[in-house]
Amino acid sequence: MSIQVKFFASLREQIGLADSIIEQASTADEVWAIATDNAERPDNMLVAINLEYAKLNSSVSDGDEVAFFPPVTGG
Amino acid sequence: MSIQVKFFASLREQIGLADSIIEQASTADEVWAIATDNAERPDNMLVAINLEYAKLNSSVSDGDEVAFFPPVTGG
Amino acid sequence: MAIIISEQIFDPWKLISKHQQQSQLASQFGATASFIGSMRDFNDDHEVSQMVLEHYPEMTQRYLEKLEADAKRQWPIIDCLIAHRVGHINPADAIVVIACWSAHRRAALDACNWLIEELKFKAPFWKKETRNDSDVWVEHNTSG
Amino acid sequence: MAIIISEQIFDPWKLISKHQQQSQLASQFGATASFIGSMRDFNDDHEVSQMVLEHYPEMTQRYLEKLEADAKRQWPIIDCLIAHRVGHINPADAIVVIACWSAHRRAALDACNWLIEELKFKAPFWKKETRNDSDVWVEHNTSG
Repeated sequence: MSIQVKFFASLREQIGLADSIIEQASTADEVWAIATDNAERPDNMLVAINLEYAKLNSSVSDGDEVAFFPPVTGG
Repeated sequence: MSIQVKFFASLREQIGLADSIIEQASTADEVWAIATDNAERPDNMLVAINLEYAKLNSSVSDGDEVAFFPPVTGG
Repeated sequence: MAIIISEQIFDPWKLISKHQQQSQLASQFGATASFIGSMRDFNDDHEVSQMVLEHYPEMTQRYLEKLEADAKRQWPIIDCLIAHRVGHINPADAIVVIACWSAHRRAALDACNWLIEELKFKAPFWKKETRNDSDVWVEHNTSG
Repeated sequence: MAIIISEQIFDPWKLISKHQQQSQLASQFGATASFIGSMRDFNDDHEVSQMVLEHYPEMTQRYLEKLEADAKRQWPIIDCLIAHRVGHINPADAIVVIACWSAHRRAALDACNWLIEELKFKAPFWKKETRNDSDVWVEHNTSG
């Protein structure tokens, strides 16, 4: 099993990591815990699985791309 | 006393008159009756006195410009 | 704040762009909302080959100035442009241009929306369409 | 229907105008509503000298395409353009452009309004402002 993990913007800077690959996880929350070595989860953090918004308890599968990022501020 | 009267668009064509000057009237309704020789008043007709929307029973004074026109269709 | 009433065809985007350059307010506004009404070649299931736009010149100018002033009282808009064609108009020509500039988006969007509704239902313009070979006064605007 | 994500500065009015010419839909649409968001040189009482816009490229493209498709399902729009800058941005630069074309005004105005709200609160872009000498992530968008 291989899951691609991405962090963006202020979260990327806080974690000190843009990309990571982890080998085992069943939910986005577990992906976070493993990839960040159990860093605290920001309250307003957003999660996307395979480019679609998801929840922390959404399940993940082999080959998924899981992204964590702060509230968006475009436009 | 002198009142300038104007008709626009379909109303101008129905009345067959663009401009007129009448000598005596106390309300816009009277201006209409005199200027059009008592033509029937269209239900949805609009009235302006001195470039501001007014009512048929609004009073008119010497030197006023009174305009009659159908519903507007700009934009 | 500007009002343009034009018998000549204009490019709506160039008109807005030019107004914005001349106003020299760039970097003060964060939002620009615009609406452009243009002539279609059909209306209410009729083909329309051309159109004449009549207006009440003195009242038009005054009414559009009043609309801009009213919009500025209701929303914190920094600048505003209203342009309207009169006279002979061909399909695809721009008929009306409204643009509003503000610091944040809500004011520009809401003012622009309000201005086009007010203009369509109150500003003294009248359209006469040429349908096939007959000229027909448009009786009322579409509700939206 | 088009999505443009650009690292280069663009002239928003030329962008809309060019898209409209290429679409060759003139005389079919009677209404064009647009919104342009541009960079101010102050925000929340801070002077801002420049900005970097980060995004999540694959998700951004997909999310903006979804927004256009959703708008087209909700309103009878004929065409739609969304353009967004990324990378280094200077005051007065256009950041986002939304334009919607429809037969009658309500669809274009409502779709444009909906698109900018959705984009601001959901599309994966993040602004980092340079205030004096420090770089600060913008924490949330203004509510309007």
